[in-house]
Amino acid sequence: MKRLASLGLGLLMTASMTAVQADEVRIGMITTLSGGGSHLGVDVRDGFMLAMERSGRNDVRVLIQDDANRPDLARSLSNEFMQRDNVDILTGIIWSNLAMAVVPAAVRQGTFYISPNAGPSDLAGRMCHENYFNVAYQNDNLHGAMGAYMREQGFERPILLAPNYPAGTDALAGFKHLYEGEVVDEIYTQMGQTDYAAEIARIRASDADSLFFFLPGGMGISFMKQWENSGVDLPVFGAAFSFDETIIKAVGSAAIGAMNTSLWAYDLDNEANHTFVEAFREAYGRMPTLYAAQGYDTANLILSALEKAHPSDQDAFREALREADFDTVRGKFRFGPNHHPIQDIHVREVVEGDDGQPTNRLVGIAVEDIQDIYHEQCQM
Amino acid sequence: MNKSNTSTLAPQPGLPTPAASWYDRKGLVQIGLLAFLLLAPLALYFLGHIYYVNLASRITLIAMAAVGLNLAIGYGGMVSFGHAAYFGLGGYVAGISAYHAFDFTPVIGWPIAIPGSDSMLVIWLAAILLCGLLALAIGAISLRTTGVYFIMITLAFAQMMYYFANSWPTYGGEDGLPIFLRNGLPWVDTNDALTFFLICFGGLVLSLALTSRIMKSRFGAALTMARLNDTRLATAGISPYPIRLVAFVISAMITGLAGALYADLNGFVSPTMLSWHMSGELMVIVILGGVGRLYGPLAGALLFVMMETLLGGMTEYWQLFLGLVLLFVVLFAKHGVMGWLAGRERHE
Amino acid sequence: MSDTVLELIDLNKRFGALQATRDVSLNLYPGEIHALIGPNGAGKSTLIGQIAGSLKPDSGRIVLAGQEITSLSVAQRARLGLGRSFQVSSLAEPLSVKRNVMIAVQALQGHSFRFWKPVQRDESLLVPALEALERMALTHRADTQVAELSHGERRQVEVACALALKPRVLLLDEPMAGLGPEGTAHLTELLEALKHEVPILLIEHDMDAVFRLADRISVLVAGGVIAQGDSAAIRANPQVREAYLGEATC
Amino acid sequence: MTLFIEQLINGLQLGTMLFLMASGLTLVFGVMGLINLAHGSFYMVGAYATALVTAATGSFFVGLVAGIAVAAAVGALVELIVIRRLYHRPHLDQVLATFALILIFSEGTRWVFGSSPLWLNPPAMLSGSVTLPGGLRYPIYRLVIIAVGVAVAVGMYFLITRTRLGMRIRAGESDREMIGALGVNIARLYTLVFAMGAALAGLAGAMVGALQSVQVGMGEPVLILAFVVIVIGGIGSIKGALYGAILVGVVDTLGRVFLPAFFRQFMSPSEAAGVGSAIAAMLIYIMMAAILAFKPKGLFAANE
Repeated sequence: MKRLASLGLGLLMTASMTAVQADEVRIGMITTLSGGGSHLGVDVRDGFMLAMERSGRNDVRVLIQDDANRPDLARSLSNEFMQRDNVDILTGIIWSNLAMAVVPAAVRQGTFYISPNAGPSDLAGRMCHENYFNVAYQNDNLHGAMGAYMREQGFERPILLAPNYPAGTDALAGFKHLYEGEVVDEIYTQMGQTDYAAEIARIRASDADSLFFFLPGGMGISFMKQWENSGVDLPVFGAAFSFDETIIKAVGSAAIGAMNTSLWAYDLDNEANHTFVEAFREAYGRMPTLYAAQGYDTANLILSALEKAHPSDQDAFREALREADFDTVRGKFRFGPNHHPIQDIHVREVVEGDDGQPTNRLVGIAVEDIQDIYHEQCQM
Repeated sequence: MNKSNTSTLAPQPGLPTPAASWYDRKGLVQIGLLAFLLLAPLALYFLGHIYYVNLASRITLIAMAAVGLNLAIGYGGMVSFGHAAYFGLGGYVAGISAYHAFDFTPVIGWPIAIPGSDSMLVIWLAAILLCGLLALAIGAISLRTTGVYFIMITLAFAQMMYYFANSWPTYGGEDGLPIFLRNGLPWVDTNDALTFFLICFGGLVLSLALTSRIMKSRFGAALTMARLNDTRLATAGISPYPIRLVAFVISAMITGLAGALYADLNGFVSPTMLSWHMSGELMVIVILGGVGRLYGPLAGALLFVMMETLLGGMTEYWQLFLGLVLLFVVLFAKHGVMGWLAGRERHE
Repeated sequence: MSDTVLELIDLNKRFGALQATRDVSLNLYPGEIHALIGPNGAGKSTLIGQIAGSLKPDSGRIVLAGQEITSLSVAQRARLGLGRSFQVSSLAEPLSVKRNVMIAVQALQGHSFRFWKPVQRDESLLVPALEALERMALTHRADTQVAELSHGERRQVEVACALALKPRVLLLDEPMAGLGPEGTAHLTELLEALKHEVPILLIEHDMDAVFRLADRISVLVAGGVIAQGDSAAIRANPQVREAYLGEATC
Repeated sequence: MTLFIEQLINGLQLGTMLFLMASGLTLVFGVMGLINLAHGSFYMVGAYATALVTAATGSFFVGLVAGIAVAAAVGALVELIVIRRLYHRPHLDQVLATFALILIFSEGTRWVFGSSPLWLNPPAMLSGSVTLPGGLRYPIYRLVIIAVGVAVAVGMYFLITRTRLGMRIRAGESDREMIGALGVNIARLYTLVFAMGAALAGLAGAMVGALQSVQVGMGEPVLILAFVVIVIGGIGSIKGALYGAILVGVVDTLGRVFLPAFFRQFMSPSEAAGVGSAIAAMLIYIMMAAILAFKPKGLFAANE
């Protein structure tokens, strides 16, 4: 961990001093390393750098900067990368609102942006761009898949819970789109809320037969702990964002039994994934999360395209990215017409692991080859 | 209060005090700051470093927002912890107007249709007016309180704006609102980094000149007295309340204009511009530069943004070091950067 | 009634259980100095607060030159011609003496919403301010910071500020406190001359000065006026002797 | 009806938790005249210490005691190094210095303990829920929080009205110069009061940390709420902090629940949920502005 961080740091320090080699490729990573939700950024960075290191290429420079989860800072950093450091590719942003601040301007200026996490609907639909690729997911993928899964499992009266902000309302809209049935109620909480007693009481008072929630980061931890103590006994469903390995360790036993949809699981059975999980544990001494896997895939996609073309040849490089000719830890991966993935979404269950700590176990596939609904609005 | 250097240097009574000359220490520092802010980006622009020009625009606009806040805090003694409300509102005026101009939809359809506009002049006017109105409403209520209560009630109003913007879906909510094409001005290309910087620089110089002029006027004399001793002012027959309120409104207008330009600089506006961190940051810049010093906000913004950029490039724990520097400044450099560079302020 | 400048009618003010002002009626005629005395805690400060407008009486009325001012603010009363000085200096310490007086002149000239013309070069503010200072013999201190003045000088600047307002009534709260014998003598002389222009309501501890200056004296004890009259009558009043002079002759 | 009562209890519980935070904040302001934005950091310190010690010893109660002790110790240390230099400074300097302390504490904690949230759960004997009279099921741990809050309120009442320390605190509130004249060691009194405030914040952080997530920055939202509470109650007044906390807790909780239901009467469910929760988020700030507009020094203004 330290070693890789200092590698990134060293690269950054030297970046502005060394003369640019003619064919050197520069990648600017803007990600959240401090402030709220920084463990996501740390994981994306670590997964990404792992793939870079394993590739053994020394003609690729990765410059890393912390956006502190602030859109204006992210925007300023993207200018710094593009205008001062002349990067070819930008990547790294975790949050949708930061992506919206950075991406539209960056791709218009002829820089490639490869998203390792955020996938707001606008960027998949009406604001899509030929230089924008999303390796992770469109924000609705996981929620929609869970809707389909719960329908299939025969739940008839789900109650939905999400924070009142765009990703939250999108999440519930995505869920309802594939659930295709009536929901008992939709409850919106405040961003950053920490106490959910009132919401839990409402859920208890409803006649729902299941709960679907989207509460990323600390909000999910708080909610799950309070849920366990409330004595309400409904099956719980969610998206992987509330159930990454870091979060369920903090939640503890309260997470056991919850089902969640994910585009990746560490026990997904394929060669690339085995290698990744092993290498990640060895390099950093902890279990990889979804975000680390996304960072790793992002780097590998970029590396695969670099084998075929240099980013300065924009058309060729874009074509190479489109082919998505890399060993994904997800088993299979391809891009839709809007440069967002068409992929399988899996279902995981939180169980007690060998060490007594909760962990995710793969249960099956929720939806095969899911594609976001916004690609129809995309004109490229 | 300090008992330094006034009486010995004072001219004969009855004669007007000459204005502080530009060539004394303070004057040189002020000219130096402005010249650095103007010339460094100019030089770098012609060397081909666009990034630094944009960085200079950022510094300029944050300084301008802080000039507005300084009028309230430094000159008026009104410690507003909610100036992000005006900074953000200005930003949203630019964003919303451009959004509708882009879509050809009206901003308001009823009772009279107001179309969007992508002209900076229109946007600036609207931002100044709306921020003035908002400040009039907020100030009218908040100025009934004093001290900590004032700090907290201004924060409360800014928080209302923040939560409102965060959860109102029409203009992107928490995701914010992109401005696809930078708003324009007649005859100049605002997309050019240097042109845009010069516009911002002009705004800063204008707001500095305005503040300076206002503070020397009768209104400024009354505001100064309201800060130092409002009983004296009232006893003289001038109600402090309207004086403070007007100063508060002007302060918000300057900050709002800076916000409108800031949104155009970033091509983006989001609720973060309204958050209490933003208010805190502006306050930090004012204090860092030197409270109630005309050029304090400029010095503070230069130092703050440069620290943010340099430290941020060195370590992911940069905020820790930022905290240490701030703490050091409060504890040991009581009069801010300007106090350190240019000596203490003296009243005539 | 017709020629009273300031009239207090049945003022009452209560703080919880404490009756700080009890049925106080007073008036001030043109050309006179009316002194208000009383032991500590008699309610002088509360009464001044009500006259100046920083406190609102629970009941009763205050009339200034025929106009009721009971519910007006401090600033409104000042504009109607109520000039006052404070027991504890209320000057702006970091500013020069001149600037402190100029604010009063500025107020007199009307509204302060002028944003452009620098006051430094504004003769219409400066000249009257210097005149007011001259009357207090303070011209040499015009450019001195208030923070550097002695206690006595500050009192004098306070009076100069009040004078600059061209008031109808002067309300002076212990103007002699902290002055040396020379200063007291000078101020006494000045007030003597001033009362023909502006009637003065004088709150003062210095008994010698009060008995020398005052045309009439009111004695306040426990919130109420127990005696009113000229110096001789007050000196002779047994109630006053007992309540006040008996214990605190000076 | 049971739902309403349950939500009322929820509001009460949120209120008692806020009281733990607010009482320390208001005490420090009342006695020393200090605005302390870093109060939320002690909340975080308490939660971290409790989580770490609980993980090491396996006992929540040992962890809780450790959390309070560490918060108090850190508070005392901060007072000695930084805060005491700020008492005679304007509020503005205090705001900036304690803002800097927030940055130092948050990023320092992240440096040492990493970005991932820590695990902390209520002890087994306090988890689960009980049935209250009237058939209402309610989590035991939340009832315990209410009990702790009430105990602290009662304890503070006795401390302030009946003890020597309380007498000095009251003296300090009414006249800062006077207690020096009384021969009280002011420096020590201030350190003690500040540490006490930090301990209360640490207690709140530890109690709540078991219910929420223990992570960097957890103190900030609570800090802002605590400020709203003391401003509504009247800064410096413990009684005001108590009433303010309960008012904020109840209004916030009921607003979140019933505003969306209210808007549903004339909007579609999705829209009502959105608008309702948007206004609910603004509700306590609206309430605060309204109260200050009519009572500029809060409901129970202490003498300033």
